[in-house]
Amino acid sequence: MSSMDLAWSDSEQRFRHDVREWLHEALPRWRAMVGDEPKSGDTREGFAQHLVWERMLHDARYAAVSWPARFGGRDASLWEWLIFEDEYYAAGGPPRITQNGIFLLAPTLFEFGSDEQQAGVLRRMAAAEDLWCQGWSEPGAGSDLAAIRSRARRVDGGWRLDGQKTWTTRGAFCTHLFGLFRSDEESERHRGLSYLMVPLDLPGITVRGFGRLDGDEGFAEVFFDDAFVSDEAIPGGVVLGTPGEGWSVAMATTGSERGLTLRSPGRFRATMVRLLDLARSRDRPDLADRLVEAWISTEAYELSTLETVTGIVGGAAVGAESSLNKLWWSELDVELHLIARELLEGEFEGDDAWSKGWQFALSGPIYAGTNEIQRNIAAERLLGLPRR
Amino acid sequence: MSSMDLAWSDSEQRFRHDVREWLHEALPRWRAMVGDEPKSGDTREGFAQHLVWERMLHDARYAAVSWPARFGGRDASLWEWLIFEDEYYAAGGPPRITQNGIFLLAPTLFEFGSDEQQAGVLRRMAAAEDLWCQGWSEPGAGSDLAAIRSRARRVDGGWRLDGQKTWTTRGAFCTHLFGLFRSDEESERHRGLSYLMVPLDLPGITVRGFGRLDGDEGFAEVFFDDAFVSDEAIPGGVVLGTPGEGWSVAMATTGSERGLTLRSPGRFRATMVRLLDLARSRDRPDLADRLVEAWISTEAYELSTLETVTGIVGGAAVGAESSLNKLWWSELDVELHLIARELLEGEFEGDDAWSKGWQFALSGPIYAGTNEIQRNIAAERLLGLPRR
Amino acid sequence: MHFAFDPDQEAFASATAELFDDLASPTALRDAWDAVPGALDRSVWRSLSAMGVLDACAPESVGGLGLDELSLVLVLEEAGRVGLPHPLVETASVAAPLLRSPLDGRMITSDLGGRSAPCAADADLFLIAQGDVLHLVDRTTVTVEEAPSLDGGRRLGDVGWNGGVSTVLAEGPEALEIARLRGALGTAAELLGLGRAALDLAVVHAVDRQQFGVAIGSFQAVKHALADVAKDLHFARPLVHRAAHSLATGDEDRVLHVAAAKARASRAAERAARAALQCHGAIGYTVEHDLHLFLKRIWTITPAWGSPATHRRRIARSLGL
Amino acid sequence: MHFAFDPDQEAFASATAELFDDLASPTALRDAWDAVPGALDRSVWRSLSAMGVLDACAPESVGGLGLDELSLVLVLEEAGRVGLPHPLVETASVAAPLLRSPLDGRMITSDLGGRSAPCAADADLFLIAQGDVLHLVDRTTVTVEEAPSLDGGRRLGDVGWNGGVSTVLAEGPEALEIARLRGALGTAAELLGLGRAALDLAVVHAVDRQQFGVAIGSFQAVKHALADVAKDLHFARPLVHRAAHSLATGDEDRVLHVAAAKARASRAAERAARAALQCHGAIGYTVEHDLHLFLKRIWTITPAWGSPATHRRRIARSLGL
Repeated sequence: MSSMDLAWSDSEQRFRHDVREWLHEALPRWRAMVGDEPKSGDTREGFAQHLVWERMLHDARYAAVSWPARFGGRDASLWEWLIFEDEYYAAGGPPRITQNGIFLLAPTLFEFGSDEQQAGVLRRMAAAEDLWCQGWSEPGAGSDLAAIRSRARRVDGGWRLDGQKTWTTRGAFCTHLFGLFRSDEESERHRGLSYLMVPLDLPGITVRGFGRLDGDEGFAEVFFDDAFVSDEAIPGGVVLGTPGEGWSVAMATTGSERGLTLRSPGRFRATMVRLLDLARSRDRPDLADRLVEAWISTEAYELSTLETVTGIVGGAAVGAESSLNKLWWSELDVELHLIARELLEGEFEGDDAWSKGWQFALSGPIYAGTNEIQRNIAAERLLGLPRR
Repeated sequence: MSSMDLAWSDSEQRFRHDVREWLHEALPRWRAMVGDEPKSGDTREGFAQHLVWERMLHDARYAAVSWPARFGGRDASLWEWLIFEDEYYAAGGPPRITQNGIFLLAPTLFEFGSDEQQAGVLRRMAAAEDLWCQGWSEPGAGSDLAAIRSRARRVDGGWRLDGQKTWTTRGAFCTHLFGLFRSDEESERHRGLSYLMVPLDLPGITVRGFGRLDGDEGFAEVFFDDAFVSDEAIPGGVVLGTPGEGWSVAMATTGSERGLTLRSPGRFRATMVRLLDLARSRDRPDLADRLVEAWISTEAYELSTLETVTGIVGGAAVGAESSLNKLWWSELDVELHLIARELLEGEFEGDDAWSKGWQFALSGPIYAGTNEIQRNIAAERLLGLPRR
Repeated sequence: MHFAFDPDQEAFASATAELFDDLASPTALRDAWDAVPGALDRSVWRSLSAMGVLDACAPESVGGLGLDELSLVLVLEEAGRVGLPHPLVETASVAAPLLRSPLDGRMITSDLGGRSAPCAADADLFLIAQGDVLHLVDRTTVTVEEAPSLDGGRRLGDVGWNGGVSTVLAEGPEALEIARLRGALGTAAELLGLGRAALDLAVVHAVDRQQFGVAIGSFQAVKHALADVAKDLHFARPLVHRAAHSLATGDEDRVLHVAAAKARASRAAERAARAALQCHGAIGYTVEHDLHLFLKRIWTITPAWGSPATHRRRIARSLGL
Repeated sequence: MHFAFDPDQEAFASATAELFDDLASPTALRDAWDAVPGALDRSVWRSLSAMGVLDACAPESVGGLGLDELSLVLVLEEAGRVGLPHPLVETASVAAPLLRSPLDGRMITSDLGGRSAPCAADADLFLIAQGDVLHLVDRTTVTVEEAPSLDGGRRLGDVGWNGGVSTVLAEGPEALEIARLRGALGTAAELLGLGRAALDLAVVHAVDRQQFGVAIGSFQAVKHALADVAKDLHFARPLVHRAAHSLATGDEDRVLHVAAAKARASRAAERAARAALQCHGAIGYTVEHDLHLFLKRIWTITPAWGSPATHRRRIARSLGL
């Protein structure tokens, strides 16, 4: 019932201050530990370097600030989470190699996991002891996720897995996979799928890393060849939610991936700031309007997030607008890097941050549901246009 | 077998000179005759004023330069036709109210009409004695033209017409209509249609003009209520081509409407020149890039037309690339006027040329097959993407 | 941190929306197009006055409600949504906060936002800038000459004032600047509503209109175009709301925030207009369909109270570009 | 007026295309990525030499064919289409017309079009500008330092020359300008071919790839995106062909025409790259798919021989903007 207030509270400002101070101290310390220019977290060497960082985050209880303290978090509010992200990206914190676990599996665990599952998985996840990758896409199931064919057959004391997952981010370096498997052989499409959590070191599981667009080994294919996963492989059981109901369980994660949590405004704000610095160092009045529009879009994303969080704090649910979010940040990220390319002209080459960033930005309109799928969702669910 | 040559021949240059001289003399004469600021040709008063101009064009044998002399033309080559159009728009010649007859019906008559039909229709068309409008669209048949329901029933000595046409350009001021009617009651979609030429002053035909986007009465609904059209209403018969084969006859016209003939580069070149004049009078460096890109697009359209005409002169047929043409000129025209709006800011109001032009430009992506339909055609016929 | 309107602000806007449902239909808007200059129907205007909308932001000392931009911005969105043919921005956003005497339901217009003043033939009072001084003057002391108007629901007039009797409402460059910012904010809010109106019409059409045996809204080309419009409007709104907050609280970045709001609301509304027309096809390309009423308003108020380019330039300067 | 190539010009390009079918497959291009610097495979280069492509534009007095830009432009499109990993623009477009002695199949590179020179580790000769003078020098007199390269099929090197023995190929600002225009034209032609290659891959993928039980190419979103790419390429081509004609005939507007060609071919190719990647989805977002070979070439040669912005500025100046 309060009126509009766009200021941060004293305690939020203290939190921001603490985060900033810590990052200011910890980032150089990490860089000094792993060598001054850490490699990309999507290479084997870089992954190990980033693991050091993840453990530093965990030690300082910054690995997952919004989680309960018993799982390694700080019971931080959503506002504080936003503040953390802002500061993290503003300080130039590296991409989180634990991201898929923390931002995709964890929210689902909080909603569907038993106490035992939560206790067994989350703490180790926050500590970067278990490293989780996502096993959704398959060679024949990309945009059409419901076409999943990997199978999980119920056997005595566990499941037997067959099939293939692909485009699994950092799969070659992770220890565990969460994914969707067809547990009812007769089923089709969205029915008869189960959401499983699987250690990757089991007999019958082969992981092959392969290069993303920028050549880093950030993708993997995961082959299941009659692999047996015991019920006890995960404390509380390997199935998350009800067997056969995996689709609805997974959709909670989709909401997270497409919506608020994966893409806090901080990342784009930080890119925007770097871009403005770059622009001020060049004489390019021809790009002024595009820079201004991109700046407005960055502001809009930030403000829209504040609006959404206000709603969530007040008890509202996030609906299909998350599709608009996905469209917005992915298009914004491409545009920011396109402008950078125009500014850099011939200097845009090789392994620099803008070049890597450009190639990564291009994945935005593809992953987490292509933008074509998102436009369908927005048109059908928000506007009520007919499916067919 | 000749090599590339982008120069005009002496005789073409002479032709250009003659056209320019005549326009230079005739346009002020016309304006003086009808009052210094002729009204839009899509109003009743303006139509009458433009009729005066059409008759001046005809008297000077410029109404349809590429037609045979016996129908009022000059047997001009396609190159000369292009030159005429360039000069016409560069001189600020008014929109042609005879356009739908000359550019849509006439090409079809040349291809499918009997000698008697050609002789009976073309000469009077060139002289602007008969004024032709197009009767294709119906309330339920827009993008989906094959959904036509207007019927033509064969009776003794002629046809009985029923149904309704709409969005008929300048229908309220024309004397004749050419259009598609379902002549086989049992037929569906593209089959069983006939291409008819119909005088509009027959009992049972009612024409109601209505306002286009800019308010001018440029559209009409045409109602057929058991109207009898005699076989003799048009010399050589009212059916163009074979009865029941109207779809393929009409598609020839569609090709013309969507392709080369309706939109010669001259119109866009003239708008571009006006736009550059406007831009030079303002200090708007923010629009320089858009102006440059629009200029390149104008050049590209002109050059592509030269390429196409070279092909036609050498015996090649124009295929589905005409869909790309339609997309190009319609998008270019919108962009040219969008830039003008940005340049004019608050001065963009009322009945001035840019305001009228803007509203007219917005019809480009809609008429002659919406741009959505054109993209389908290009994707399916040029690229071979599957229909379904 | 709390980025939402309070229940009173929302209720105020809902009440206005209900009023508009009754009195500001497209038919009423068409009547405004057809009205003889000086004879614009005022039933909705009188109801707005009775509800306290017109002088909501006027000081309580002159009978206003003493509210701020946050209370008005949602109301202006609703006004945009129906294409209200009255100078609500000029009266309620710009003039009301400066009033020195009761408004009493009078209609105020101004050419402060452009070369001409909307509804000049009908307004009772005129807000006129001379140098750094803002005067409120009676129509007996001004001359009004009809100016060309693309939008018949917002007919423009060129206002001349010979410097006769006036009430000085404000003085100094800052006061003038704030008045202009309020005009830009109000226009941005109207543009949001207008964009939404165009989108809503397009959605209805896409669901109803059958071609090739299906609703055209089932085609991806239509779906994706309208999804993009929804996206643009969705992300323009918080910018406008934030700008209202910045003006209400005197935020030091208010110029920047209003500039972002106006530039982006204009862009979103312009895109909505384009996409809505394209989805309607020839059916929308006629004055017999309601769509054009909204398109022409979008096209004519986009340059008002600072064109998008003007606002972009302000942002560029402030970003050091 | 005759805006078409003559049969000899077309036959020359077809013969090159056939050669590329045999020797310049994506596999060969991948080999170039993997090659040790200095060990780039030259089989296709030798065949181009044998066919007379490399010195087609060299004077007959030094064993060339004495042809002009019109004879080469279609060949360069074909080179773009296969992402040829050799400095064909530098050798055949820029250096050949200036040669003072037979080329004999040697590979010439240059940093005249950017900060670094493509294939610098492999080139035999280097075209170097010093002031207004264009020198051709042997690799024994230069230093080559590897430079960062996004495109492994066009690895860059920074070239240093201490001013030792050289052949002067041209002198004066106009000669240098023409050399640069030839580089820009050649790059524009390659971009057309590269854009077409990206489009062709996307079409094949859209026809083959099934999702939701149908080929994804049956979805309007895919159809329309690729139709727009086809449109952009279709209208970029005549600009490039006209620029070739203007250079060949010494047209007074050649600077303007080359600028339009390079700016627009870049834009069309960039758009093709974006759309092709999006249509491929994750399948194209990996170095295991051939698509990236073409995307990275497009991204790296777009700024070469004058960025699009540079060429746009030239046009703006010439239009009086």
